[in-house]
Amino acid sequence: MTSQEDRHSEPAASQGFEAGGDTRGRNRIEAETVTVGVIYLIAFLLILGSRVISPAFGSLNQAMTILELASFLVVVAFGQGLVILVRGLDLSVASMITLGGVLTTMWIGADGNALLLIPLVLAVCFAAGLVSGMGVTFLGVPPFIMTLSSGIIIYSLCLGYTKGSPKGASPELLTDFMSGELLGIPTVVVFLVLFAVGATLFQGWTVYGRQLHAVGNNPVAARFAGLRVRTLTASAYGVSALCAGFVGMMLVGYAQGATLRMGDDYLLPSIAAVVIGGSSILGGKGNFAGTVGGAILLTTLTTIISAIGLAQGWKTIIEGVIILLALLLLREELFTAVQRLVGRQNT
Amino acid sequence: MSLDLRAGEIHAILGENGAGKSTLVKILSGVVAPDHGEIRLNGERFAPASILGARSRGISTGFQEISLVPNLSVAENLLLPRLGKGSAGLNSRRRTWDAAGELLARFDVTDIDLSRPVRTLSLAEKQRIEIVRALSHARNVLVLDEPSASLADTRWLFEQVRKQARAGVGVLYISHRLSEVRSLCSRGTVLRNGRSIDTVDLGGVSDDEIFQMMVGRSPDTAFPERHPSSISAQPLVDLRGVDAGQIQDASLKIHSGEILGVAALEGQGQRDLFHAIAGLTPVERGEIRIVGEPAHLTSRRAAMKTGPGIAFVPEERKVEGIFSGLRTAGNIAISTMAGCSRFGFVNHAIEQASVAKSAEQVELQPRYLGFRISELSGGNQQKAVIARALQSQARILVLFDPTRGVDVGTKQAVYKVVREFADHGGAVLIYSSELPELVHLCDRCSVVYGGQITEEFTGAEITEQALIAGVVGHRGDQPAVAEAG
Amino acid sequence: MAYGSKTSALSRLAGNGAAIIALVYVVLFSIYAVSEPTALSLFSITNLVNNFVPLALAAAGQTLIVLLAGFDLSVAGVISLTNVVLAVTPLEGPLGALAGLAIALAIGGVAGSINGLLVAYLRIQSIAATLGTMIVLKGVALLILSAPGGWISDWIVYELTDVAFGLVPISGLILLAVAGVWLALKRTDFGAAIYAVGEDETSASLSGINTRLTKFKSYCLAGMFYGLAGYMLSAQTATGNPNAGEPFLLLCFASVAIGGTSFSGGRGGMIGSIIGAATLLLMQKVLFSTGVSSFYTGMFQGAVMIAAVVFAAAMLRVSIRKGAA
Amino acid sequence: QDDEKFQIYLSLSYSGNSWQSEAANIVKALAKTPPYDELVELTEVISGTDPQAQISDYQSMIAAGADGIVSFPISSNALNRVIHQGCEQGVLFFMYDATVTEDCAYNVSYITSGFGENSAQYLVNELDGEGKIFLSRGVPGNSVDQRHTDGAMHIFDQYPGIEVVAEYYSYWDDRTTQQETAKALAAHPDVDGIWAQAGEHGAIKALLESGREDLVPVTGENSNGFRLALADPELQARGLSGVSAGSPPAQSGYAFKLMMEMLLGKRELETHDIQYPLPWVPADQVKLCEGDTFENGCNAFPSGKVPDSFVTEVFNPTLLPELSIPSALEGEPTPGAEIQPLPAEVVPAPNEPGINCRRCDPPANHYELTKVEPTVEPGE
Ligand SMILES: Nc1ncnc2c1ncn2[C@@H]1O[C@H](COP(=O)(O)OP(=O)(O)OP(=O)(O)O)[C@@H](O)[C@H]1O
Ligand SMILES: Nc1ncnc2c1ncn2[C@@H]1O[C@H](COP(=O)(O)OP(=O)(O)OP(=O)(O)O)[C@@H](O)[C@H]1O
Ligand SMILES: [Mg+2]
Ligand SMILES: [Mg+2]
Repeated sequence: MTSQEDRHSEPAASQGFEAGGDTRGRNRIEAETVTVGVIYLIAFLLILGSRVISPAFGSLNQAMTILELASFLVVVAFGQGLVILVRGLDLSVASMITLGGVLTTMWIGADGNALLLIPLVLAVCFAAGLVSGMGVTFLGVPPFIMTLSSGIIIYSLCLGYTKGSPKGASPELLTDFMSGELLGIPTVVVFLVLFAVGATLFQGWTVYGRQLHAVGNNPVAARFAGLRVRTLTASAYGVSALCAGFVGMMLVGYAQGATLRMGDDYLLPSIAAVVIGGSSILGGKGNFAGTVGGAILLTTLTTIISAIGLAQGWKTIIEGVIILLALLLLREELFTAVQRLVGRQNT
Repeated sequence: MSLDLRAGEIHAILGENGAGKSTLVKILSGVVAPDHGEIRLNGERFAPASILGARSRGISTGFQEISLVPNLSVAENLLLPRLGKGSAGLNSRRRTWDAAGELLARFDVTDIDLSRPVRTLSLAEKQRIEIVRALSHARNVLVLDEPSASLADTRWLFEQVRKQARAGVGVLYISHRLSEVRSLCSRGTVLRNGRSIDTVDLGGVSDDEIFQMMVGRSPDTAFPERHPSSISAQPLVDLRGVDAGQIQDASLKIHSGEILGVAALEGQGQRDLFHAIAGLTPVERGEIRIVGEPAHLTSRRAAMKTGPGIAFVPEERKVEGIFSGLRTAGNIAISTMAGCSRFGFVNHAIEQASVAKSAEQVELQPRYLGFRISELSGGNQQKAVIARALQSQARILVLFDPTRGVDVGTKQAVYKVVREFADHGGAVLIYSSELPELVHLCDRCSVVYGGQITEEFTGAEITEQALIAGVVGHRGDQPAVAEAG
Repeated sequence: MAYGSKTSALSRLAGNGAAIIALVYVVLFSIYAVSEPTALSLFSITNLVNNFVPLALAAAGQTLIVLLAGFDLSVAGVISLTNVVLAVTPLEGPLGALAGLAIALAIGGVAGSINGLLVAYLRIQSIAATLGTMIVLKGVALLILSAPGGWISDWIVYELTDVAFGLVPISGLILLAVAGVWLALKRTDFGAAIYAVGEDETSASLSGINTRLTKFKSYCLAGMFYGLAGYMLSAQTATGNPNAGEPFLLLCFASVAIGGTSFSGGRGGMIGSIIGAATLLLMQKVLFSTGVSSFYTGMFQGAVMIAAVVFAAAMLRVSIRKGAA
Repeated sequence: QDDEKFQIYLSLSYSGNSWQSEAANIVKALAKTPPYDELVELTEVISGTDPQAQISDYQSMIAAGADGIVSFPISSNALNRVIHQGCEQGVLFFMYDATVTEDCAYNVSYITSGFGENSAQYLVNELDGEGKIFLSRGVPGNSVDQRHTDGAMHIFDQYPGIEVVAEYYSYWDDRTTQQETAKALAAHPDVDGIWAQAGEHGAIKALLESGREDLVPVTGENSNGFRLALADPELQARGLSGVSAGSPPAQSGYAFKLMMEMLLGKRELETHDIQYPLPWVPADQVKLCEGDTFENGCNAFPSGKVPDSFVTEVFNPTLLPELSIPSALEGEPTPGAEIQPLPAEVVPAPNEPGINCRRCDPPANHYELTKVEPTVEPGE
């Protein structure tokens, strides 16, 4: 033991190497935090900059509108992010949103027992997602095909069940949730903040979240380390469907009804939010705080762009270009380069 | 850091894990650009910007973390990035095979099928292909980073390296096996914390002195003592006529308090034997009893959960061992997370405390715990994988070549932990490609040859000569069998 | 050497994801032919081929990117843009058609090189970078044509959808040519590099492959495939539509996936994707001819897609076992 | 299969919203109404949103020996070739609502009836020619959206006092309209009026959601929710007014009946483009129906009877007296109803480039107002 002590208490020798800027452990954390910070910063600057377009922009009111609209995307993107974390991709979120919405209006409606039935609807969504997940893990169907197919199947079932137009209205509980206020702040915004914090902790700090990271990072090693690879992987799809189903409910509360295409607008953006937020599309790396930033950034962008008085073609081009610029700013290489530059100047 | 290498010289680079050996290799091969300083090759300035740049100047490298592409065939991997061209200017399979076959023949590799995707090779086979590729491009300098780490039989390697040296190529040879270095190299440069401490004539210094230079302290070379008396009569693990993968009719017992070694050349089925006990290869026939009860080791998890618990250190660190995106602490704790949490949330205080303990056992410096594991040197990654196995409260420890790439000093620490583990009533099964390790560490040692357990030695019977004879299929009680593997 | 025979069987099958999806195609086609007597007429077959060629070309291009473990969403934008550009610049005659082809390839090539720059050199994740370019391309298409309109030159429309020698659909010949290009490409160093980089970028780079250039070239080439897809689509629809490329987005990934190319990179090939595309559109026919109730069409589509993949995986397992025995 | 019967295919794009399913249900109900129940074998095919899929389905229908195809076309031009092939084999093509530019197909549509210009003029009148407005459009790159918007802009451009402060695409969907309008309201809380295409009810919901007290005039299409809102005295008091016009699902029934009359040899059509009259219900003319049919001029249903998203214009007492609410909601025939002959006269639709003809010029009186007179003098 004494010899080990010697090794560790030998500052003179090891400092030589460390002093050369070997502060990797700490710097990494910063790089990740900085990425997240920069996303929020870009969103914030966009809002401020948009004053040029309209004096009503940049107001608290506008920020609330953006957060309200972003709340849908944030929730779907959480599930999508978990699936991406385990090397998958969930193309069924659109249909799962529809499933949640359709079941909410058809089963609960304006005067059903919402408190009892909402968990039931969510359980159905979770089960549907779990089935996709098991198709991926036990049948070995590639996630892309599995979720695309299960999405088509769920949509088709909704179509058959509703005969094309979903009947029924929004439960009052959901309407209140989506349009109510809490201490002068829209309830959804309060929910959004709580959800963002809770889900970030869930993904990054729980045993489950850690295990998902590991499975996504190296499934073989995860199996060798004794993790329940397949159960964990399948569960991520279940959670994703659950989130999507809940977004279906939120949309019912927001728009006072369900339509079969209500989820379509969220598929690509949910993936985009996750990736812009710094997660790797190849799995194993992801931080939900970044995803929330990505979702808010995307929503801010579309909100501002829709207010520009230009031909749709130009608006679309501007949207794409700003996304690309944001991605360029968010590259990790850029931080490393900046860091190195700063480091050099200091020494 | 400075170093001079002469033509025709085999020059050793020595240093503890994380000293910067691999980094030096990467600089030489154009993968990493140096911050300061310059390299001169035959007197000319040499600043390679890529592997190809280095190759064009006759410098070629065999990397520590095998750099073959798993989905391509052996032949293609040998020739990348330019495959054999046919008449139409397109790649021709036959030309590729011919050219690659020539290479294999030139470097005396006869037992690896050119058409096999590298994915299906064993680690040792991959290592040999990696070496052949390096050999094939070496005109001026050959750099080999721990080429022998997973080779049970190093004769082939030594012969090839010497041949290169005789042809005037300067060889930089990195290994943690001092005996190897001594028999191969004339001079050696010792690195510590990224600096070259000294270049010495290996003939003129003792192991202790080298060690002193490497880590700045005296070595602790004694193997831990055996305690044959503490071995219980009841086996903890009892294999009865097990068929699994390449393994046929394997029977063996591991008692608590005992370290059972397995000696074998590459690819004799020892991997399946270990995997069967770890729950990774299904048992097709026969049974495995744990503490006398038949056990169904249908998955890794089942094996971990079974009565006394089975911990496992896998062979291929990069593929089966590490989670490159996770921090080192997370890597060590991943199998035992439930014990580090409160209400499903990871409790950092508990995690840090428990991880720190096993990290210390394998001499992994605490400062590395916060790093992403991909930023650690190969040896330090290996230490983390061993630490993970130690973390679990298992009483059965299955180690497949655990000290691969681990520096001399740390090896002793690992031996000590393993022995302590046995002394506390655990059972250890260990395979090693380094026979001396088995000789000094094990209470008993089995030999696996051709998918079967052919021999078993106990206590003083375990000698290098006996094991070498055994692993090549030459049984003590039988006339010699000519071929080896 | 038992292990050796196992692996050679494996490697033979690895290139044969295409063979398995082809088998699925044959099964589906038999069902179709039995339930629809006119299925084997030249008219039906020409229609069938003309229908799937644009998707097959798009999927072929996408395969290059998926082999690199990437996603290229710009496919939708390139097809739309090519389509509207061709629709507003009608160039008559065979020479005009050739010029149109050059325009299509140029649009794809430029878009692809931008993607390549962003992904290979600026190191942005492919799915995000190409999402950006897709949106930009869509915008440009909308600027050129704000609503469906314009027309494609008659020569393209009639000749390219016709039948050559009274026997073979011309679009099918074009597809064959593309398949030929692929087979040749696979046998170049660039082709081998695509597989290597997709499997393991670090190892590929340590093996001396210029990984960035490989990626860059792949994106350019993929873009040109999309341009060609847009060109053939224009021949089909005869007019321009700024949203023409949208339906291709998910479908072309689906084609690649059921064609046996792995989304984690390094495994698969274009031929599988082409047959995959053909299978997807054949499914439409089978569903029609077997009279599946319209509301539940999707259920069958989904189920068939899953079944095809599970079947392919099972076949692979069986043949590996056989090879090992 | 029964050779005696006409093989008719109903080809939809997707059946995912009220409008689409009502239109399909109407055709299904009519095909089950005597005497057509004995004459028609109707097969419904849903092609989704991909034109290639609809092309493939048309080809299959032609190959399967269709006599007629009544269809909502996914694309105004991509289907032309297959339609042409079908016509040559004697198949009748009747498109409803959306149109195709292939000459041999019949288009039955309200698109040429001036929704854009009339509703725009109505809004201008409500605003006295002054104010900031939103345009809530349909699908970008769609020719119908373009036609409506062109018509509207033709009017708005004549009034310098009218300023379009936000223009956004709502994909003819309630929820999208609501979200997009909410975004626009965040930028321009001082808006004075909204001109909307389908999905208009979402615009009203967004206005209500924004928490503002004073509402503004909104013009839009035919959802029941919108009509109920227009007629709501409380909302009217807060400043809501407007007109409900736009696309009626009943077009499908008219197209189907026209096609059947042709197949039965009872009718020759001179023109291939038939105009369906534009519904026109200003706020003060909304009238609730008591029963299941439109009786004595009623044009909306009490809430609870049908969903808010239900598109009211499913009946037409002159053209489609056979229909009732169950026909539109479930595709069931009205008990006791029989198919009534259509009036002999059809209204030919004017040329509309890109909508119902390929290389043609619009008529001289393009964008002429038909439903409303300007009450404010246009500026210069
Ligand atoms: N990714 C994989 N690829 C191949 N085989 C796997 C994979 N994951 C698990 N297996 C096999 O499936 C069986 C069960 O494995 P394991 O218990 O590790 O995962 P699991 O099915 O998720 O566990 P559980 O069902 O307890 O949650 C084992 O035989 C294991 O070898
Ligand atoms: N990718 C990387 N990023 C940052 N630092 C790294 C990276 N790889 C290695 N290092 C650090 O550089 C130092 C030297 O590592 P190197 O791999 O050269 O050690 P080594 O001497 O080869 O050790 P070993 O014997 O364990 O292979 C170590 O402190 C290591 O943590
Ligand atoms: Mg090293
Ligand atoms: Mg016409």
